[in-house]
Amino acid sequence: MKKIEAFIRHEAFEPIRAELLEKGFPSLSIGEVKGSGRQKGIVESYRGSRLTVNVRPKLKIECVVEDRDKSVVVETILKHARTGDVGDGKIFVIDVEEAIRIRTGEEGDDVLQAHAESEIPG
Amino acid sequence: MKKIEAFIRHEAFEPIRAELLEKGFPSLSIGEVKGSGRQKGIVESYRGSRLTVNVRPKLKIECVVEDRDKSVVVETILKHARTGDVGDGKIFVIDVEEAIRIRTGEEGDDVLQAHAESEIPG
Amino acid sequence: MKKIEAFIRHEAFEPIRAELLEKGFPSLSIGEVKGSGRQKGIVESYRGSRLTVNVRPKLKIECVVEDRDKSVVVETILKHARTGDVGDGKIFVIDVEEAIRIRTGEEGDDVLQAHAESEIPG
Amino acid sequence: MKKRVGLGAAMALAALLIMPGSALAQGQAAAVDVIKGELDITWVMVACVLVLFMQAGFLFLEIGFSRQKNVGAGVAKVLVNLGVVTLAWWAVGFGISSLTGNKLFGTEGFFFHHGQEIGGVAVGGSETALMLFGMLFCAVSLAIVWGTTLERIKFAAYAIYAAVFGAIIYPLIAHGVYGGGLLADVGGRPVMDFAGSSVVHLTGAVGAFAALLLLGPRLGKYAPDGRPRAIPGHSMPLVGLGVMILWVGWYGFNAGSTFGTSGNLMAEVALNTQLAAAAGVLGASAVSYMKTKSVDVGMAGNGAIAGLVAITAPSGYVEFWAAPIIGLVGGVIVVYGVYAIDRYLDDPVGALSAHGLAGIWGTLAVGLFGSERLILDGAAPGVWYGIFGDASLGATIGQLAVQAVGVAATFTVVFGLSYATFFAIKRTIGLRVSEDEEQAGLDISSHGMYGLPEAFIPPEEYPGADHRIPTPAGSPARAPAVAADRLSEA
Amino acid sequence: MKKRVGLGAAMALAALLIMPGSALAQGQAAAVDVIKGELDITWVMVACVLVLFMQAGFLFLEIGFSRQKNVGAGVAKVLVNLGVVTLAWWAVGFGISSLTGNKLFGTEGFFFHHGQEIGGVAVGGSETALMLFGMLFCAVSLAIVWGTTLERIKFAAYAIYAAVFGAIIYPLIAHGVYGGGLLADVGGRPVMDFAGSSVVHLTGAVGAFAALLLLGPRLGKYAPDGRPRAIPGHSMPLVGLGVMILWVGWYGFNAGSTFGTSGNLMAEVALNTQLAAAAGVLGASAVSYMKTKSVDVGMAGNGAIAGLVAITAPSGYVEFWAAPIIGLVGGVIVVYGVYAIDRYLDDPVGALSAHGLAGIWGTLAVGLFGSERLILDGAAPGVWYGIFGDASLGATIGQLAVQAVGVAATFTVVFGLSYATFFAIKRTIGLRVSEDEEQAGLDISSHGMYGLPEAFIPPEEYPGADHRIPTPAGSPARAPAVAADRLSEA
Amino acid sequence: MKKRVGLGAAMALAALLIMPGSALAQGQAAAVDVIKGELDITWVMVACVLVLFMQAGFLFLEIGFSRQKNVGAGVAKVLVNLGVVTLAWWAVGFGISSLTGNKLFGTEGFFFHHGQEIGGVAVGGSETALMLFGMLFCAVSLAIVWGTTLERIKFAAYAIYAAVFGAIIYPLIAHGVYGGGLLADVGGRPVMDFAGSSVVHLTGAVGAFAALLLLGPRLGKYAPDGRPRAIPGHSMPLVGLGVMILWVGWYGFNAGSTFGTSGNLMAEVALNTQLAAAAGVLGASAVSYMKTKSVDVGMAGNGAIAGLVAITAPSGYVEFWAAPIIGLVGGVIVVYGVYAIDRYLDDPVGALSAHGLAGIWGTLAVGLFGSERLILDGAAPGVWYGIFGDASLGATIGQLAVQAVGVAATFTVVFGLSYATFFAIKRTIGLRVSEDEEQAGLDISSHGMYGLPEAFIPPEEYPGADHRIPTPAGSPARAPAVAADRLSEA
Ligand SMILES: Nc1ncnc2c1ncn2[C@@H]1O[C@H](COP(=O)(O)OP(=O)(O)O)[C@@H](O)[C@H]1O
Ligand SMILES: Nc1ncnc2c1ncn2[C@@H]1O[C@H](COP(=O)(O)OP(=O)(O)O)[C@@H](O)[C@H]1O
Ligand SMILES: Nc1ncnc2c1ncn2[C@@H]1O[C@H](COP(=O)(O)OP(=O)(O)O)[C@@H](O)[C@H]1O
Repeated sequence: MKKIEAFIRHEAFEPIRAELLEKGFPSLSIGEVKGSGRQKGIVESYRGSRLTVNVRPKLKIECVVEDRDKSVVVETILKHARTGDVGDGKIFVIDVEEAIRIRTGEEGDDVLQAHAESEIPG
Repeated sequence: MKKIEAFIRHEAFEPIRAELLEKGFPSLSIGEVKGSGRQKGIVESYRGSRLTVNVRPKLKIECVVEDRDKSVVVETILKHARTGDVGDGKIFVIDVEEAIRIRTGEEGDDVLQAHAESEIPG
Repeated sequence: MKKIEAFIRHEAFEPIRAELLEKGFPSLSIGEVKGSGRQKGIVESYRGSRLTVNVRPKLKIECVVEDRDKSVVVETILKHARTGDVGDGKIFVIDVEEAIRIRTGEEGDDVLQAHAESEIPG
Repeated sequence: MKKRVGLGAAMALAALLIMPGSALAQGQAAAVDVIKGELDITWVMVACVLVLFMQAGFLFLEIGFSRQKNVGAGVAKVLVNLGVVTLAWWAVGFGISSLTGNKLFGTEGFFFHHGQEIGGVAVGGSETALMLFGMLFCAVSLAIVWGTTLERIKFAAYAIYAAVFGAIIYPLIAHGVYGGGLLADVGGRPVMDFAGSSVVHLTGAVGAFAALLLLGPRLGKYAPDGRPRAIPGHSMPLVGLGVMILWVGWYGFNAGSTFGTSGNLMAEVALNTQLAAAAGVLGASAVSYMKTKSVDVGMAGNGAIAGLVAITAPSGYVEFWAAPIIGLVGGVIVVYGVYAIDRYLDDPVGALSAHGLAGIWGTLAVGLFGSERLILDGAAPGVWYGIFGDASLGATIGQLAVQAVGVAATFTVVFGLSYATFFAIKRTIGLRVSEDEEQAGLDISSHGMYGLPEAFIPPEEYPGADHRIPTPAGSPARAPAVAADRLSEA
Repeated sequence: MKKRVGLGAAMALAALLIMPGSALAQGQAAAVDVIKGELDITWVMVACVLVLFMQAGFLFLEIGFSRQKNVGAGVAKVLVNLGVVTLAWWAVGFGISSLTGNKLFGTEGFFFHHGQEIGGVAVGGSETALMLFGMLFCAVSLAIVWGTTLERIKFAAYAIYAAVFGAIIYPLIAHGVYGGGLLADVGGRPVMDFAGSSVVHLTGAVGAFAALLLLGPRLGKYAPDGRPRAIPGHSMPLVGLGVMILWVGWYGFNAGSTFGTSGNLMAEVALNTQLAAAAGVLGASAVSYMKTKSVDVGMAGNGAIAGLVAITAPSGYVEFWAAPIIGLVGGVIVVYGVYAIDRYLDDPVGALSAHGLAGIWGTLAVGLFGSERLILDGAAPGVWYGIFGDASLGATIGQLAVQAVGVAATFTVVFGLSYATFFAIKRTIGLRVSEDEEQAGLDISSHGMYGLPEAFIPPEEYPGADHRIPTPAGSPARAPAVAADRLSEA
Repeated sequence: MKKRVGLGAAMALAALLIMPGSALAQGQAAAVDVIKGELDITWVMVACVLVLFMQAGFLFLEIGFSRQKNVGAGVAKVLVNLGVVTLAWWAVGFGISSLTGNKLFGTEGFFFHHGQEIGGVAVGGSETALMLFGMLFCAVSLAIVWGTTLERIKFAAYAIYAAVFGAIIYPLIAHGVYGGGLLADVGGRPVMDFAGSSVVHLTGAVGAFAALLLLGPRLGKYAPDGRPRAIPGHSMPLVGLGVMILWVGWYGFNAGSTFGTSGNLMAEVALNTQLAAAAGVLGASAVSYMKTKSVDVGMAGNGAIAGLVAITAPSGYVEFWAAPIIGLVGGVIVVYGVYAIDRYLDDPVGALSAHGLAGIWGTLAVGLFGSERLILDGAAPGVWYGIFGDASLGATIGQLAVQAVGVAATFTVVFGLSYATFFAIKRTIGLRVSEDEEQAGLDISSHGMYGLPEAFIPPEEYPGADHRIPTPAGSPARAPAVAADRLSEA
């Protein structure tokens, strides 16, 4: 199993989520992070003084999938997150040794994304 | 060493933390994330219009332990985080190559959770 | 490639960021986490009742670098994050299998930190 | 400049005194009488505005002491309650409270309208002002009720109780004390409650008490071992806003209860109010500091309110020196009260202490400090004057007892009627939201949307919200879309 | 009505002077007259304070309905607008509005100063009070305009339109109705608008409408398929603050429009205002509950405002029983209005409904419910009295038509002038910020800093901010730097 | 009591009707005099309410300019200070300020009570009103002091200085100018300060300056190289609330300083106030725009306050045309002042500029623009009239010099006494919290709990808080516990 970690712009998330869902990957997590990279900081002013903010808000997506699904997820992210401008972010792939679904205690590849039809609530 | 990453409901955290502490695993980190999985989105209304929120707040636990302690932590999480309903979350296990305690610069398994009695402040 | 994850005090971040930038590692991400370790909880009072907070705000740094750069980053973090008191935090190193720059779609070590001179915006 | 203006006018008028007079003078007298009436009503109208503003004070006290997930509900509540109580008072409540009818309730003034005869007087502008003033007092009393019920009561319960309260419960008490009812003559002595420590504040607190008994504490308020846990309200600044608005509004509440400007008594009432509020803050802050080595912000605010509640009954009856004492004791009572009550009852804003205990104390304080110069006809001065002055000690103790009777009667009637009302609500539509709704918060569960949406809805889901890189003001140029990234990096 | 009350009282007193009697009595009469004048102006001054306070009400309505990234801009806007409109009215606007000149505009009173002759009267204290009252009404009307333009309009556009509005647009309408202009005599009957449902509120809403047509919706407001999306404002508590301040301020707005205390009419106006606001809340809450099974917090607030706007024109002309009806209908209208308008136009605070539709309804309501006892000379009572009373049905319908004419004329003039002004702004400096600036929020893009900085700037970058472990009050000792960690762990 | 007051007055007047001839007229004249007195006091009472409300204005200015970790402390501070100053003024301060005694301090009126003889007059309602008005002015002056000390001063330091300030420092200055003290006659001319640009505002700012010198800047305010860094306050909306409340309150502050309604002068004062505030906003906004290409929100607010402070001294002495000039200059001064001072002194709210510099400017402006028609007896009009009018240029320059003397004397006395007081505090209990406490924030370190707890305490630790899936209003059913998940997914 692989964990795909991507640091993206916020506005890219909705299309990524929607397309992954459609392709059968409903499960993922996101978190707010701030990143520093090749984007320069932002200078703000307040009552005549200045304040430089060196990090920018980014979104981190975490999605664990079976080895063979990795490239689908990576490509979906690339498709929507790319604007061609500095600050688009990065994708990293990390190996995952085990995965457990808490609700059932089941382990293994099956718990990652696939659902028995009956399981999907209305 | 293994890193255990669990995505759980917020209300499960307090009992997990308490039991891990009791079992000798005081060290862990948590972060706010939002997840999408098999839970459907929430539809809200505002002045006659609708707003659909597709992700739900979850808590991410990160806890690095020695290889042999992995199953204790996983089981503790399973025990408290399971309600049997959709949305309980997942646990992932990832290999960690190195661990360093910043305070001392020490490396290795020892820094993870165990404490010399003298070190534990009153 | 290695991912360095460090849990540190907030006030250590600015010097770490500045020194890493200077050493040619501008790219990293940070996130707000709360940690529990050997620091005890904080007891607050409100209208005569008490409230114990068992976790403390920490900052999580994530920085992916080429294998050979790992120790530079680790040492920079150690240098600034160490106060010698309980609560300084931990550094973990995890293996990363792939890295992709979203803006260009390029893969591999090159995308991590290094920049062609021309790429760095004014 | 300053003083001279007033003196100049006075001198001009004094000069007129040496001129001779006539029948014209009689027409004049009528004109003067009319103006005096208008002046009195002008002051009452100013007071109405201030008392209305107190609704905002109660609103922010409640919102400040609520968690973020319940802050919008407070807004809807205060608006709907004010709506219901306004109409209930107009249609029914004022009539029941009015200075007509029997010892138990008034019988004229329903569906209040111009020209209507009430107690033999046709309704005109000045009667309207007094009716409005009464309405807004009733609304204040109602607002107090909700303090104990935060974060878990059903929305419909508000509206129903508000109707009963505005039409029946409060009017009965007001009639009893102010409308020539039973409490205006307890064995020959009147219960003295200048602006309503008991009539308004205790009444509200007793309604709150009845509600709380049937409602129970918030989830998580008591640990498994029964110890109370702190559930901090989300914003002390908003609590502070509420307290300051209430303090300002109280000038209308107390000093407006002179119903006019005669003798400039309103200034004396206002100074008493200010002194007691000040002492209330200091009393509560000192006790809170002694107990925890820090000044609890909410307690300082509760101290102000307790001082204000305590002085409400005595404000028109006591000398200035008594006001700081009354306020100080109120401030001390409120802290101990909150601590003690918190062990058993979950009262998030401290209404039982600040309005209930301080209201009782204030009503009794009239019996301790009431000044011969100021008290009602038929009443005896305070016990203080019985001991240190030349009033009959027995008479003063008698008056204190009458004050206690006022408290007891108010408690009994309000508790009985309120408990019955809330019980009926509980048995029919239910009083409390479900556990899930409470956990999720009343905003989303009863009102469909968070009161502070950006605290709960993730930015990437918020329509039109994204974290595009800001182009701060003063940047050289504005470019479309993502290219702005580059600009702001310059 | 307005001016006449004061004049009437003055005349009554003057009449006394011709009665036989001594010189003293005559001097007395003059003194009484002076005091009556001062009393009237005292009430007007109280009203001025309340109407000024409404600026804070509009401010928080706007801020509450904005997203966090745009909250500071509202503060700058309200301050600058109030600044511009104050000076514009002083220099030009008051003159145009004044009771002088021709049917279209006034011609005296520019650069208002003491001793200046306006309509043959030298300006003194009382004229100054009335001029100030008018200024603050103009400022209210202007504040309404911005409700539709939130979160995307350019800062400079405010200031320019404010100058035109304060100097010309509002004064023309005020002159038309209150200044003896065209609408004071429509085929022999006056348009009756006691405190400005049409003159103030509709005028503001029409300006808002013109702005919106040229401005377009916020980014993301409409889904690709055209359906409106919810963009929740960031704080219902602040919306509640705005509503409560407006409610309180409206006592000055309506009851102050008596221009004095004669007959204590201000109390009747105030009670009408209170009843309508209450009914407005209930109407809006009920409709919103019926449609969504929950009480939308913002809608309850809009209901209060719609009730208040609706009663503004009739507040001095109708009996108490009519006020709840007028308010209730206002509250119902506002909800349906917001829902309907939202499909096509992006009006974040609901100004088009709450001030526009309810303003029209209120102006017409005078023609439905105007009471013989209270209406202006030359006007006919409401259609209600034509049907159920003994007024001529034809005459009452005629009056209703005159009210409609007032609405239509106001709409036409204000729309024309406002559209032209905004069009000119759009063609020259532009009306709307760039997409990037809108995405980033007006606070950072137009004002250089977030209005809520800690919601946007990460803690580690905030100067002097760090998350050092707190040493709570009451801890045994305070130690330097990191050692505090150990302490607080004790 | 209650009803009886109105009835009693009516009866008294009715009695006059049956009195014959001239005796009647004399009674009349007395009655008229009484009513005039009550009317004056009614206006003063309205002003008292407004000036009290200014406390809320200062509170929100401070809270808005603080970081989230210090917002609760502001609430406790304003309440405790108001408490202390109220009692200090009642017991001691009023006596020292009073129009009795010698050139340096008053000697009557301590422990103010009814019937007490002060300057030969027995204290009644009207004296009480004026004493209360003075108290609230003193409280305003004190509130200004804390602006520079935010986020680092010890709680106990407030209370101690408040007592000294309310009992001695402010009363001395008030006596000097208003109480017949040294500044009421400087070489034959009075210092003219209508409502206190110098007496109230400069006094507060000088106290703030003394505190700041001993306190030092906040941690992190100055970069290692000495450059000032921005430490943005947490909420511009709350700053806006503070500014608007202050603006409204200032109508009481300035126009109430007429001490009555004679000649309706209060309306002229109010219009001056409004014009200057407006111009202050525009001046500050324009300068801030010119310097940074954006309108700084806080600066627009400071501009309003600077305009108000500047007009405070001249408000009763100048013609309308001068008010916008005075306000505009005030607004310009405040921006340059904040920029310049920020380089050396850490004044988070800009009190030194807005109250200090603008207060000096306002006091001098009386010497520039004071109008013959309005100034005090013995004073000379402004230099403007010396140059363009027919006043003696020398005399007008003399008056300007007297105004400057007033400023210098106020500065010297207040600075000396304040510095001594703060120095004593620093040497005994200490003036500043520890570094750790400052880092952690005053809320948690001095008050035991955050003022905005949910911004600091993680949700999973908050009792009773969890993120259970909300069941939005309008959902078909409510089910217990986790099963709700399934429902809301439907
Ligand atoms: N090596 C890295 N480790 C961790 N996070 C990174 C790394 N490189 C980039 N990021 C994240 O991606 C974001 C965008 O990176 P940036 O270098 O600005 O863009 P680009 O790759 O398009 O040049 C950063 O703000 C940071 O959050
Ligand atoms: N493959 C995954 N990768 C990342 N996060 C996941 C993944 N699967 C689940 N999660 C996290 O766990 C949460 C619960 O998952 P969900 O699928 O709804 O529950 P269940 O496993 O009980 O069916 C999600 O909201 C998400 O945060
Ligand atoms: N094994 C671990 N797994 C995850 N997070 C950890 C672990 N150990 C420490 N941390 C993080 O580091 C922070 C500091 O750790 P702590 O044990 O208090 O300090 P120290 O290592 O100096 O004794 C914790 O609050 C937590 O966020």
